[in-house]
Amino acid sequence: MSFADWLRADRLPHIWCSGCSNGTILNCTLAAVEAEGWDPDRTVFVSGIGCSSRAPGYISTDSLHTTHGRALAFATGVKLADPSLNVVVFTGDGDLAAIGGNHFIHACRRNIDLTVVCMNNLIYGMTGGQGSPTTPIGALSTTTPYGASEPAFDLVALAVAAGANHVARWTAYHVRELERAVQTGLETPGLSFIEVRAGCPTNYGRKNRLREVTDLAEYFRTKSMLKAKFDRLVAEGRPVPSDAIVVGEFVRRSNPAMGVVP
Amino acid sequence: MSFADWLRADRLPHIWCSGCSNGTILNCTLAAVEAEGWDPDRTVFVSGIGCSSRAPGYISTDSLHTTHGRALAFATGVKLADPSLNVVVFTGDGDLAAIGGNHFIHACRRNIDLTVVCMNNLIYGMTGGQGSPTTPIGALSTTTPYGASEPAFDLVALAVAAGANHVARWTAYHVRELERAVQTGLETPGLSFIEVRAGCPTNYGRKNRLREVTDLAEYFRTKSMLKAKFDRLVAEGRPVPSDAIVVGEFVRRSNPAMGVVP
Amino acid sequence: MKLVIDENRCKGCNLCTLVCPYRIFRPGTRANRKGVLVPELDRPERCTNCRLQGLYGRTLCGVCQLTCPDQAIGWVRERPYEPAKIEVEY
Amino acid sequence: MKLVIDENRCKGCNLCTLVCPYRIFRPGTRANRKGVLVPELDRPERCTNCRLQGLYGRTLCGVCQLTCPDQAIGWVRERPYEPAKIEVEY
Amino acid sequence: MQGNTASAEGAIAAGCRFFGGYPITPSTEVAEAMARRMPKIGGVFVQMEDEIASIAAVIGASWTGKKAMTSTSGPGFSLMLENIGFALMTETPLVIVNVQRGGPSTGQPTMSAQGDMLQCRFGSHGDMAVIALAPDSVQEMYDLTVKAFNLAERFRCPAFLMADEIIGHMRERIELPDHVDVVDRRPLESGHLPYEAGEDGVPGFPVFGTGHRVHVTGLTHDERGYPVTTDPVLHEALVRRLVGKVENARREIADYRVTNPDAEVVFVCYGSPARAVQQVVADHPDLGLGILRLRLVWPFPEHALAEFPNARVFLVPEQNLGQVAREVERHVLVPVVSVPKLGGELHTPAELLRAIEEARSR
Amino acid sequence: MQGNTASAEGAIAAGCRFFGGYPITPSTEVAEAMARRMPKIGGVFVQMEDEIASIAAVIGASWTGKKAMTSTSGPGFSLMLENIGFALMTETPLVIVNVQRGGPSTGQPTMSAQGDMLQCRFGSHGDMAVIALAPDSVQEMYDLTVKAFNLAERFRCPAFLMADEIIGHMRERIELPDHVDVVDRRPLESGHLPYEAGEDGVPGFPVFGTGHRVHVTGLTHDERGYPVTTDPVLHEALVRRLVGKVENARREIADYRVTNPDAEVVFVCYGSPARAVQQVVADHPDLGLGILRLRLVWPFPEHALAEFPNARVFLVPEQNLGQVAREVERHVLVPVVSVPKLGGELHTPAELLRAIEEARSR
Amino acid sequence: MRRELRLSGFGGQGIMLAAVIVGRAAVMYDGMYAVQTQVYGPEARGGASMAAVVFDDEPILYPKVSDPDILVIMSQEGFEKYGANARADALMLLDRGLVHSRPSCRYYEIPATEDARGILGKVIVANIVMLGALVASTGVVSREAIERAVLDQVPKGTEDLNLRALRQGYTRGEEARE
Amino acid sequence: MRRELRLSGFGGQGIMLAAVIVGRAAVMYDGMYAVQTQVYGPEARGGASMAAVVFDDEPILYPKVSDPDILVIMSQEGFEKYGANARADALMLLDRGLVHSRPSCRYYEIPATEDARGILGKVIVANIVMLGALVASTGVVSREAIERAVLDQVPKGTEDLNLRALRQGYTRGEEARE
Ligand SMILES: Cc1ncc(C[n+]2csc(CCOP(=O)(O)OP(=O)(O)O)c2C)c(N)n1
Ligand SMILES: Cc1ncc(C[n+]2csc(CCOP(=O)(O)OP(=O)(O)O)c2C)c(N)n1
Ligand code: SF4
Ligand code: SF4
Ligand code: SF4
Ligand code: SF4
Ligand code: SF4
Ligand code: SF4
Ligand SMILES: [Mg+2]
Ligand SMILES: [Mg+2]
Repeated sequence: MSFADWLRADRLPHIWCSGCSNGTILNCTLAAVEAEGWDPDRTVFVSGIGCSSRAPGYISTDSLHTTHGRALAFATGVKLADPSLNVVVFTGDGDLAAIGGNHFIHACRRNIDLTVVCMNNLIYGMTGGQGSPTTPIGALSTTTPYGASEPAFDLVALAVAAGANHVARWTAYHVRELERAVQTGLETPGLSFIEVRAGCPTNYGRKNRLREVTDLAEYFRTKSMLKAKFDRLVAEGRPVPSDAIVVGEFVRRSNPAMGVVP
Repeated sequence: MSFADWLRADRLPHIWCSGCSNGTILNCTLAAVEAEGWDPDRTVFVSGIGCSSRAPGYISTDSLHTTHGRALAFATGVKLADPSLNVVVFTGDGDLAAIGGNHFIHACRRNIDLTVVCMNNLIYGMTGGQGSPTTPIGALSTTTPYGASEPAFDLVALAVAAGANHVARWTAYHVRELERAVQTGLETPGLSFIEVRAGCPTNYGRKNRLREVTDLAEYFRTKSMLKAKFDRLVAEGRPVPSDAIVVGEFVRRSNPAMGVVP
Repeated sequence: MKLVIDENRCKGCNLCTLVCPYRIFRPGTRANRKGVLVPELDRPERCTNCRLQGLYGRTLCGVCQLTCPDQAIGWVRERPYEPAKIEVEY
Repeated sequence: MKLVIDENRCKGCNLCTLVCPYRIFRPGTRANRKGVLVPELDRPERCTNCRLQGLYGRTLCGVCQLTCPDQAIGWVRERPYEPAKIEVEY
Repeated sequence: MQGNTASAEGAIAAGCRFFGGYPITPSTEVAEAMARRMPKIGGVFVQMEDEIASIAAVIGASWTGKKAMTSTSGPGFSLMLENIGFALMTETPLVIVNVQRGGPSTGQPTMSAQGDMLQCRFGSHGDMAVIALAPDSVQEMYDLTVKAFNLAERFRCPAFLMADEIIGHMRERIELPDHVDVVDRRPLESGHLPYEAGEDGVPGFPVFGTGHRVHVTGLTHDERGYPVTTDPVLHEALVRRLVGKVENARREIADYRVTNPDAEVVFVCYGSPARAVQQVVADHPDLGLGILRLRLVWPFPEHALAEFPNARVFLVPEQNLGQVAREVERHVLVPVVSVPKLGGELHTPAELLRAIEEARSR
Repeated sequence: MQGNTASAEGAIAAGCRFFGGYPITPSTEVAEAMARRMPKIGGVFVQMEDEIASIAAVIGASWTGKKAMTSTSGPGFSLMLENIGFALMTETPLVIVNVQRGGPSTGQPTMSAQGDMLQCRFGSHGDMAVIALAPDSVQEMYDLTVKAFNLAERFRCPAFLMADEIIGHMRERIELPDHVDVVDRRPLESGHLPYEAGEDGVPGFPVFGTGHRVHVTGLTHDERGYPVTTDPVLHEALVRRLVGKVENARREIADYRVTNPDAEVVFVCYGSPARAVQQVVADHPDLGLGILRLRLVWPFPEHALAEFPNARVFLVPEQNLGQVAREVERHVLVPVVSVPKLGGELHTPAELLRAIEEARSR
Repeated sequence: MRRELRLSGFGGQGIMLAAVIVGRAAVMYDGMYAVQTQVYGPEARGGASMAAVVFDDEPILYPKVSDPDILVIMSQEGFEKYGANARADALMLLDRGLVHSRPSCRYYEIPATEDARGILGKVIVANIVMLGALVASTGVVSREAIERAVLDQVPKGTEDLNLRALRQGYTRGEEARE
Repeated sequence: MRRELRLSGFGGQGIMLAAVIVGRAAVMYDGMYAVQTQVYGPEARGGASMAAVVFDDEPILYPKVSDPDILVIMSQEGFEKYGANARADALMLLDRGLVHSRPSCRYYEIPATEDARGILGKVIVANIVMLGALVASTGVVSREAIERAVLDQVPKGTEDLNLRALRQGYTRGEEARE
């Protein structure tokens, strides 16, 4: 069996735009789930609303496409009611960190045994390109026509501070690393949060000179910096480019968790 | 003028129980505001719902007692619409960190120029003593009759990770330090978050052997550990009591902020 | 200045008895009409603030006032200043 | 195994052209009926996976498949294996 | 036993094994009772971060096949409305207890009201139909909670127990039955699509983890559960089925009590005001008063009004400004007199007598 | 100009200087227009973290004296309901634009509907009365947004622009007037208490920062604004005043258009279906059709129905299952025929003609 | 026969608990009907708290107490708010030390708090003393019933103290009636 | 006189923009009435997108296009979804290279995408070529009006290219009509 067997073939092609990273991230997640040997009949994918949140609809398991921002609250109910189910959550930066921010920090606090994959494209894709809480200062969007002026969240820092047992960041360019990070997430009891920097050529890209899919891939490749290197630079007091995407594993611990099969 | 002049004398005595820390924290905050020389006619106190959130009702300024959890969202509107107003928010652990968690992290992210005083009594006081997201593991409440089992938030860590410019923690026992911390908050552009550990003899105390007000004060005095000492112990790899209340200033920085008078 | 406890506000928590460096507050013994045991004052003229507020023109010490959760502690002006007279307000 | 691009799924993003170490994918030039320029395959029999999947019994390399956001890349069994024949699927 | 505790006990008797909630006066005791009881019977109690999360968790739990419930009051109920719509759309069985308090807004948190009756009926966006019960005693807090579960499971939808503070906080004698009739969820039969409904409009339920690989979405969907969001015909058929399965069962599930069907002056009532009405009717047999007491308010049993052929006036005492009275008006030709009582207290017998007086002299 | 953009322009013309919102199809263009325009005219645009925060920020801003607005659609509207109740209770002027899409739940995000009309009326907990307008053209998106602000300021309450996707997304010709009549907030006069109302039930407004030191709470409060939560008399008086100030102005603020008052077959309509109705009536002068087109739907102008003394039937075409039709039923004795159209498209002239046919043959 | 009881005092005195106990006694051990209600509210925290019980041999329709036959008043504020306008033929039991006013109806002065502090050593059982006096003086429920109900409701380890308090109350009730 | 236009193609071709431009031309520069509507939907992203314009000299009551007189079709899927059942007396302009089917009504084949890529060097202006052809062949709006409307709506710096595209479209439209 390959990850492709987890797909609902009758629903493809999906609605995502050409070059959208969501498809890649879906692949990597399914590859991880497949590598873990999970049973599709005992696995549930949950999401909120957004382009990213359409992912579960393309997976041939039980899948719960909920309301905007609430994926983690629904998933908490599923997992606590039946801890023997494997539960993975797909979400977007808007879904998770704008309207869903509270469920995000509470799921991390409860350290509930979920794996959360956030397709962070720095924008609201589904509604046509508005700024999100991760849109960098200066970036253009339909609601930041003069450049975003609000500071952006560091989702990884939030997840760590809120209590998640496993936290990592990669980009859609790092397909193998991402697959492995998700797999670590699946294996870690407690909440695992994987932020994936994703390209939205249609909305984010078009406005911010990353229209070409290949430019986006190049961007991810060149701007990414391994956490180890970042830590070293910081420790040495050397400058870190302000637009560096720090990738790698940020935390892996075994604090008390909820929803773990006893 | 003294802080007592900021009170709505016609509304006292307040509804808080005998020995409730909320009154003390109210005093300290007003003392700070008074020390800053703020004009009561240009100062607005905002709160959500809870015992703690009744505080603005006792202050003789414009005051906005909103819906449960939403104080920071309302305050954001006030401050952005008229940055020349001084805005202070009172909130409780339930109000801020349970239902209001999202507004909390977003206010910190925006780093909006507010001072937020959280009366953290580790419980829902107003509704009669249910567990809150800060209730320590093992503590009794009406919804954790067998001892709380969910991990608790570290509010200070969250505020730091979310982006606040000034973050401190004290207890209701530390009246002078608290007054000074609030004053620092008032002076810091951007969001200032001050967590105050508060005693709720009626609900938290009764169930957790801290019924006597004086026991509570003693508890705060003996369990508190200065952040400097805590850091030193950690650096030296020495053990820190698990129930230590780490007090002091956690961050003070000058990241870009919103709602600051230009 | 004279230290007073507002009987209408005090709820008898006894925090004042804990914080005053001069131990001016002593736990009350008689319930007032609200059922509250308002603390009694032991030679309040010893209080720093009573003594020096006039001199410095601002509140000194004031820890009891800042601590009192019920905003029950305050000072009223005495004129003329009568150091010898002991007032017990409860 | 034979590498194929599902024309019904491919949206022509050209990410595959970027990631294959053998540069097997080349940007397409002719729009298909959906208006998509599906990449063309340059000697796909060079692909590690085409060559060795049968041998190892699992997907090797597979980076293009994992990357393809449209789940358009896959392999179909060829029997018998015909190393000389060049198939261009688009 | 207290009303709120009785509701929790009723839920447990009905098979509830998941409770997700958030404290709010005057419903908190339901959650507190569940916190004590659930761990003892192998159920799950979780206090969520807010009411939105509470109902979300309850919906999620329901999809694992567990019977699930939440409880709240006005402000929390308002917050739940979006996800109530999701439960309606996805046909998720669950029970919501709303112990009503004085609104609007934070209002009178500790006082009684029935101000959320129309909110329950119309409060989520889009067209909807709901099942709502209203207890008038501690016994009914128990009985009607059981019934709410049975209706929720039977119709694959949320069911509401619309209590009021007086009944929720009252303590009175209650008989706990040895046996309660429990309706269990009808599982989806294999060979059927997850949203393929029979004649009654109710599809079988594909429990998560049982191999159905169902897709559940709040978007307009086809019988497989797949989103189809721009097909007007499909959307109309779906909404009409969702509304119809409840509205068409109006007669079948109607639950009311008729007292004195020959009466000319008829009270239509539910919840705590019904206690005052019953007192007045008992005390004044001479006045020829009738009672239509609704135990189930929505879908409104309009046919029940016809049980009073001689009615010359309907009096509707409510702890609101006449919410169910509006509905009664739509169905009868004789005058309908709303007898509102705001402020949190029960109508007194004297007030009801005055209303009768006024209605007669019209 | 697009309908949604026209609404933003209308708001600006009415004096709006604060917009807090959260994107949602099909209302997003209102926010996007505000994001472009506000910084240019010294106003504030803020995209909040969700709809709850959006309306909260708007209420907060309104207390600083700024005219303030938010816009949303079904799911976001559901989330706002708690704070809408707060705005009603605290008498905070503001405007909420709801560009309605297909529900329930996520439903049909890009299709048109009028499914939130009763939600707007009854959706927050407790008794409430609201002012709601419904535009049927891009011009009215502008004009009625101005009007919504004027009514909000005049009555110290939230006012709703209940648009639908068709009107919101349509582009058509619009005249931007050189001058619009703008009603400004009446400041609280000194010597008056913040919640002390005159005959019209509307108190003056104590802007924050102007020395009134007002306490604003969602709890039941006295005229000073101080919470008093267990006094039934005070609560009843407050709720009756809040409801009354709007309901009693029913005639004064009624806004409707009457076509052919002698007609026997009368359409009652609002929003985009009114366009179809107007087409049919224009195309069939022989059929003796009348139109009551509501520009203001709540408070329902029941007296307007009397403008059609010969009406034998009222047809109510709506993009819902008959929400305003229910209200019409309460007020007339002749048959009321709901002509629902679900699924997101406009009634076609043919469908309306068929409905007329059927109504006549009843 | 319907009898209506109202209890009032300040928060922390156990007014609610007393009402629950006497209601329970009636229903569980005397086979009567009883409905217990109370005033909730943040006001109840600082100010006067109130609880009420209706007793009857038949099912109780109207559950609220508006004009009680029997009042138990344990604070001056409670008296002012809930006792002052007691009807003329009512009977009021009041805590002698805490209630300064006296009603125009018949009343018994019970030194409940004094006895609790003095004789029993725990102020907290004043409400139970009051219950004993109530039962002894009015017979709303039987002594056996109230004893069993008290034992059901009080924390483990305090049974003895509470029974003593109850009996002290009986004595005070009997004394008063004489 | 009421005329109804429908445009369809795939996402990214600028179908919406074309509709907005022609509507604007009618209203702002030809003094007519026009209503422009469109199909939104996530489906529009991958699949066929559609926009419509109603033109009239009088105010327009019914705003929707159900049975258009004129169709502009720029993709095969667009044809299948929105063009296949055009009414018999309609006129259809179709993008020669992208639409494979042909309707039963009158139609003009316009090599819009080819011209845009070949002659003009930018595929992106195919929609403008199509607009030019539409105006030249149907006269729904005047040439002056469409030119001004195009200039209003296109990004700064691309005015020239777009005008050239428009004129190329005129030529193609005239050719087709002949
Ligand atoms: C309550 C509510 N508010 C707003 C929306 C509209 N909405 C749908 S998706 C979305 C943003 C999605 O952003 P993100 O989660 O980043 O997903 P993306 O589309 O970028 O993958 C919004 C605001 C909604 N559906 N429900
Ligand atoms: C939407 C909503 N949910 C629940 C409540 C009920 N409620 C009021 S206060 C409160 C908890 C307050 O806890 P906290 O903020 O810690 O304040 P405290 O009383 O402990 O000071 C709750 C749950 C409410 N008023 N509104
Ligand atoms: S809009 Fe952006 S996020 Fe959404 S499918 Fe397209 S590229 Fe992906
Ligand atoms: S319940 Fe607790 S928090 Fe509330 S007033 Fe009493 S002591 Fe304070
Ligand atoms: S601290 Fe204040 S309230 Fe407490 S006993 Fe002293 S004076 Fe009274
Ligand atoms: S001011 Fe200081 S010294 Fe004076 S009474 Fe208070 S605590 Fe004691
Ligand atoms: S990566 Fe996939 S979708 Fe993109 S061009 Fe290659 S085959 Fe097509
Ligand atoms: S599997 Fe690897 S070698 Fe083969 S085509 Fe894909 S990327 Fe190239
Ligand atoms: Mg996104
Ligand atoms: Mg608290």
